Amino acid sequence: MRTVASIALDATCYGMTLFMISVGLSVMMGLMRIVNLAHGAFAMIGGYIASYASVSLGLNYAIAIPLAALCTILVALPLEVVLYRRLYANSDALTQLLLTIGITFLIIGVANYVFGPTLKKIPLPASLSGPFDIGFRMLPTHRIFVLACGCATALALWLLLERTEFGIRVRAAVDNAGMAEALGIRTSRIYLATFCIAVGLAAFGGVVGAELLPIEPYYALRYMVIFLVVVSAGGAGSIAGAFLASMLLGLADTTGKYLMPEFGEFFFYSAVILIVAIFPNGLLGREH
Amino acid sequence: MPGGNLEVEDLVAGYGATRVLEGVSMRVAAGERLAVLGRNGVGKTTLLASIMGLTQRHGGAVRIDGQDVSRSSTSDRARKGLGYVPQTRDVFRSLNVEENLVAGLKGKPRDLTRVAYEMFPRLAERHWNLAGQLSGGEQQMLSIARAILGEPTVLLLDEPLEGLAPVICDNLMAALGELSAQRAVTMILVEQQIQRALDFAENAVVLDRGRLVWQGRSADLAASPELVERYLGAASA
Amino acid sequence: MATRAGPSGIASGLLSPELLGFLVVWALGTVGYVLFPDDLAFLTRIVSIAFLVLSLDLVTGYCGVATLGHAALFGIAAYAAGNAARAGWADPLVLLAIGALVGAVSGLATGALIARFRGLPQLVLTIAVGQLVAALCNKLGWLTGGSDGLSDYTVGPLFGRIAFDMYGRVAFLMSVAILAVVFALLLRIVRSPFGLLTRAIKDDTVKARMIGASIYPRLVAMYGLSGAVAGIGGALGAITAGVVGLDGVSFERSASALVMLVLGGAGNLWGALAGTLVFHVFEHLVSTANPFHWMSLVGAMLILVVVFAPRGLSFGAIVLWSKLRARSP
Amino acid sequence: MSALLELYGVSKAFGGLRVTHDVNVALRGGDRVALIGPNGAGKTTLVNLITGQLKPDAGRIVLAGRDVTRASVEARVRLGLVRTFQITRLFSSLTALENVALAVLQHRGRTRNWLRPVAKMTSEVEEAQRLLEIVGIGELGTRSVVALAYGHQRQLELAVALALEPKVLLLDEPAAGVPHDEAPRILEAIARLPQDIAVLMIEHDMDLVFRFAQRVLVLANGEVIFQGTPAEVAGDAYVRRAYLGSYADARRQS
Amino acid sequence: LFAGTAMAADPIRVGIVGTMSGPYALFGQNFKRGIDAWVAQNGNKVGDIPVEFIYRDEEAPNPAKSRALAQELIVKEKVQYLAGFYFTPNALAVAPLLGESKTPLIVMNAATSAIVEKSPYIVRTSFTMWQNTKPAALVAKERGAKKVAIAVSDYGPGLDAEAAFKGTFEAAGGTVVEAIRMPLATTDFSPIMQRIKDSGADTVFTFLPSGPPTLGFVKAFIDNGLKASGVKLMSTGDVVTEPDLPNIGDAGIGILSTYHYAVSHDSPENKAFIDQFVKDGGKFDEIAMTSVAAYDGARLIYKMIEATKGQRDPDAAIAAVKSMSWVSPRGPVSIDPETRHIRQNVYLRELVKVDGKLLNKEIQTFEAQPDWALSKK
Ligand SMILES: Nc1ncnc2c1ncn2[C@@H]1O[C@H](COP(=O)(O)OP(=O)(O)OP(=O)(O)O)[C@@H](O)[C@H]1O
Ligand SMILES: Nc1ncnc2c1ncn2[C@@H]1O[C@H](COP(=O)(O)OP(=O)(O)OP(=O)(O)O)[C@@H](O)[C@H]1O
Ligand SMILES: [Mg+2]
Ligand SMILES: [Mg+2]
Repeated sequence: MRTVASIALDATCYGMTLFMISVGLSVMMGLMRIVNLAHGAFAMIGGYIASYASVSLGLNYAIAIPLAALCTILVALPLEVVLYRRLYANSDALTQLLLTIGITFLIIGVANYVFGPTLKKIPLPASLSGPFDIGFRMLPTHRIFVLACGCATALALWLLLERTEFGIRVRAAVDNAGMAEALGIRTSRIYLATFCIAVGLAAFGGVVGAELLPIEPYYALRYMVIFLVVVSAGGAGSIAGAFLASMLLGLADTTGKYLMPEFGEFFFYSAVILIVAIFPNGLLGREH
Repeated sequence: MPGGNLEVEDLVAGYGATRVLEGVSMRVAAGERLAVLGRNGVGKTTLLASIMGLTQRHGGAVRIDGQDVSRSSTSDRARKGLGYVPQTRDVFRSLNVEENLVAGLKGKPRDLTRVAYEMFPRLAERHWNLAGQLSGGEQQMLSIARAILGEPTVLLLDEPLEGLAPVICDNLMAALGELSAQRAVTMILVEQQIQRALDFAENAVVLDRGRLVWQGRSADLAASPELVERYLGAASA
Repeated sequence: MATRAGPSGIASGLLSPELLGFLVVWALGTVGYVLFPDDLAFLTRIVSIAFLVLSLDLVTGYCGVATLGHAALFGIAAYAAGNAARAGWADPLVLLAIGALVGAVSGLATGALIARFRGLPQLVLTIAVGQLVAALCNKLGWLTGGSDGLSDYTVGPLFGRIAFDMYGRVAFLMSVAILAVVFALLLRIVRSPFGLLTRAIKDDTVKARMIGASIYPRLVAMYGLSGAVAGIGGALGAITAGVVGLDGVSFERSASALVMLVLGGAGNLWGALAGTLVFHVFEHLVSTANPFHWMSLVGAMLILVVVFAPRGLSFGAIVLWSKLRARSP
Repeated sequence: MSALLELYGVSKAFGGLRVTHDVNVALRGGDRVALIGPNGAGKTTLVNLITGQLKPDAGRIVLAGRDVTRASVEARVRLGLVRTFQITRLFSSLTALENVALAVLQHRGRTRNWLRPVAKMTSEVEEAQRLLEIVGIGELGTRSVVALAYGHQRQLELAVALALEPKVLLLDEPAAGVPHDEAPRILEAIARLPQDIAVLMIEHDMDLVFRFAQRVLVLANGEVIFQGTPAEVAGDAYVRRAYLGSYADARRQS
Repeated sequence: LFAGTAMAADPIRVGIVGTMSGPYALFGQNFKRGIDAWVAQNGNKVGDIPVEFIYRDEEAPNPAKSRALAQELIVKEKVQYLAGFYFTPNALAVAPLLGESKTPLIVMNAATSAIVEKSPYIVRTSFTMWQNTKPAALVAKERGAKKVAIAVSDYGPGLDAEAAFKGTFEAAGGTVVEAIRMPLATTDFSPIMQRIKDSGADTVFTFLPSGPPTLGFVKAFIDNGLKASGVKLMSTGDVVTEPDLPNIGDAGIGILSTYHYAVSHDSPENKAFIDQFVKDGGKFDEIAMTSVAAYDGARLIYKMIEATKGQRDPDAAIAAVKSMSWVSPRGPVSIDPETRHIRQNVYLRELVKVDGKLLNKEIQTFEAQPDWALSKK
């Protein structure tokens, strides 16, 4: 019984981490319909900045996180203006893949050059590091923090996208950019804003998830598959879907790794196949 | 006096390198109703789309209330008072009816969508539906309602009657008439139902292969079967 | 006949597209052989990957099935060829046939699953299947050699007489010959009614069904063909490299094949060929020039291609060509 | 002549919305039937049910004597059931001629051919060209679909449908977007079809309806509320009020 | 112009294939640093024969690519020696080329035992899993471990480590209560920790390839409270490579590992090596074991060139180094004449903090260890 509870807890924490690091991609893929393979690259940039800020500048974790998100957005802005903008109008998925892979390679190369090939640490404040005794077992304290961040992010995004007209404008612009313009929606601004949100979330997720997925130059490619899978299984564009998918996949992975570690990957990907087979549009995806 | 003057001067436009409009000039006064007629593929849609800034402009100018908007983005033109009902309706398929209407509101309070529901009660019944699932006629209604909610001073209508039941056509023409009368909205109407178009608009232009070949009063056109025959073919008018 | 305004219509008036394709591959091969006699191993590897990219084009470019797991077909066939060699089937042509067969069967099997879906779910499905295959290959060490790779096999001489040499001459010429034949054959197939239908399916499945076409069996059939082509590439790799590694089934292999395809222009077999060639040559040049930081340059190249030839190099070339022709009287 | 298409008690609901309710219709060879009704009455849905794009919640559909209620879309097409779409659907990366030629090839069972270039299949390509000319866009064959004006696309879609040599042809607003002077061409094209096939046309253009139809079905809220000759329909008070509007008056005057 | 005076001998070229980019870039770059250090200390000439190193990027396990690279180096760049190779399959792919082209290969990392058996022209200066793992099992036994859980990455080297530890530990009378194979792509190790906890083991032995996974494992071990509950962690040195230590942090203090090289190894040779490494612009925090393997590999290459006087004579070259022994930065080493694999000390190290810096302190030495897997046979 205790083991079951323990596994469930691990699954939840892992799922939440998955959610945190892929929710930015969900925004990008769902709202802007851009399969942004460079998501991991942005998360990585966020991680590097946070690491630099806390290790070299000695800034507090609480300051490093927003700083990382902000700086990553600043770094990514030129990319939006020069490159991403081309994708919005003629959204051919293959072109998107090519461009965003190109961007990923570029960023990996630069990161390797600037920061070197080693892992970078983002030191946790004492209050978030080490194990935390929750009664029947120990839990990494940081996981509790991730849990909180995940819930807050999910809620905030849901409010923004479902409760305000911003969400409607974004989806209208993506659905039919020409027509949205003809209704007075300034699509390029809308795109820009959404892009910034997505990139900010990527960076945020990168920093917060760094305990599990440590920051190094190859980060951008190493975890690409995980991001893609989580978002698509949830149904692109559905924040709740991404949330649910993260949880389910977290559960599949964690139980799989517990019961039969040597077949751990089989559980994860079988769960993916199962989800897609049962919900062809992803768990909560909209039909297009 | 709200604006609504539209001037098109020597407009050359098309798709990519292809030119469809070969120099079109026309002037529509505030509150005027103009019918744009012509056979298939002569460039009527292209003309409206070019006024909206949705095509490739190769030359010429578009002016709204005397202000040159040739280089403005489509959204700026919309904000200057243009409203557009495209031929292909272009509802936002993945948004529901309500959201489609809100997208057209230009930031005005949300409960104004009521206006649209009053105009087309059918939409009110379907307001939770995804627009992509609506019937053809319902999509047409949605497209028109969405444009009207933006309170345009110049409304461009590309075959708005297509796919609508005859009785709805009646109501719509009446509603458009009212709109132009009460708020002096300028209307440019492309329509295949020539008789209806000529009844509605006081002036008309005829396009042929990207050029204006006739302009004048609708009544003159309606009264002259030869003209109709020459420019529009053996129509049922 | 003016029906061929489509992408595969580069045909000149005199030569049929197939013959043109056959000759161009040979011409390229000869140029490579004569000008770069020291790089034949590298060129052979390009040929082997070209099969994978062509195979990907068949399902992605012609049928609209976006996949990030296509390497599975390539890798499985490579393992099959390696194991066949291990079991004593030394003749390279037999091994190629085995590769094609195993590739086709795996193609039909995965196609049967994947063709049931469309869009993003499909993409994810291909990833999941690819990853499962990769994990399986890692697990089945007795069959695949696990992470160390399968290397304890020998391939006999070609036609029982011509041994493979250290410079890779035989391997290269054999690869080019097979590529030329397969390429010509594929050019033919995409011009057939079947090819036309697959392009139609890519455009609009609903409409395709409305003209009475059964989508699913056609997609699966194309997957089978695609698997055979990928299988030839995989077997070729196994024969010429002498080792089969897990990289053959990896996500990276799948993703890079897709990158090459899009780079060259999906939906056009010439594009698949051009993409493979350009990607590898460029990568080779920059990684030789700077083995440490070449990745940024490859990234930059991909970005530039999207900016200047968004539909891929081959379409970019066609556009440029027609512009130039239009300018000259 | 025996019925080519029969519907027995066909019903369909989307969630709570009843879109088709207990529809019983039979089409015989030679029938020229118009289906009219207010927007959202369920006309297109009915066509979707007949073709198999939607599955009915209840009822049976019989095509040429065979129960096809569970048959796939393409199986029904092969039995001779062909439709056009209200909003054109074409293969946008193919040329106009390729669109039609593909339909001809498919109809003649030649898309299984992997090795013979389409260009060499002269008889099919010529047939496709002939069909383009019938619908009036013979000179546009080499254009890609996206470069066709909307009206021309409508004509092309009709050509694709004709290429399948239908026994039952369902036309969903074939004249929408086609200018009035071109609309008669559609009737001409239909007139050229073999007399023994059945044609069902949805149309809001009453001139066309009244010229085309021997029989008119009126659908409202998913139910067939009236059927009869055009004259009877025009004379029905409810239909006039709920659907025809001023058109009925105009017609009476003329 | 000055023909004759400028006539230097043609340089001998050495092709180095390593992971210069990609996820394992650190180790390939360490090849270069190690070789640079050797060249800086010993000059770029052997006698009056200049030596030139040419680098190629193997990037990831990709045998076909590495074979093409090797072939290109041999045929086009005319290299006389090949060296490097981080990954086993990549090294295996090259083996068949060596005989025909008469090219000796010095393996500077790839750690699967069987590689050296693939060709008589292969020498290895790195290590094997058996070599490093067997002492770990002995230590575990010696220190009173009763029930051990083994957790290794599920791929070749991991399986080697598992077999070596299990075989040795059980032969010494211990019990292995759990042998877990973890997928390479594992990021969350919590369920593994749960499993270890449930197994009731008092000691965990682990091997993972160095990089993100090792870090994740160690963190999970600490954060899930295993360390606090008194479970001991043992590993090969791969899990606590020096570049990763700052990330593991203080919580890792006390981890025991066995390895053939520690950056902190206290000897004049090592000091000289590290000074050179840093002097050449390398970062102290980025020294990895591949640099030492490359440094020693360069030594062998120089020796071979000297013995063959620059001629292409692989048999003479191999013969010259076959029984060679010297003092490497890692300690005294020799080439086993039978296996052509390096015989070296394996050290038991403990993770400690000295002057605010974490390091692996050597506390016990297992002298002159062969590759147990090869020597067994
Ligand atoms: N996207 C496009 N690319 C290239 N050419 C186009 C495109 N859209 C339309 N055309 C061409 O431009 C010409 C004018 O088309 P347009 O749609 O403006 O005609 P229209 O008068 O509105 O016709 P209709 O009455 O059928 O709606 C046509 O010849 C058409 O082939
Ligand atoms: N997939 C669906 N989900 C929910 N509602 C749907 C769906 N498809 C159609 N509807 C609704 O069913 C009703 C009937 O639609 P249908 O398209 O059959 O109307 P129609 O008679 O063809 O109208 P029109 O003349 O406007 O084309 C409409 O109100 C529409 O909104
Ligand atoms: Mg038009
Ligand atoms: Mg309809």
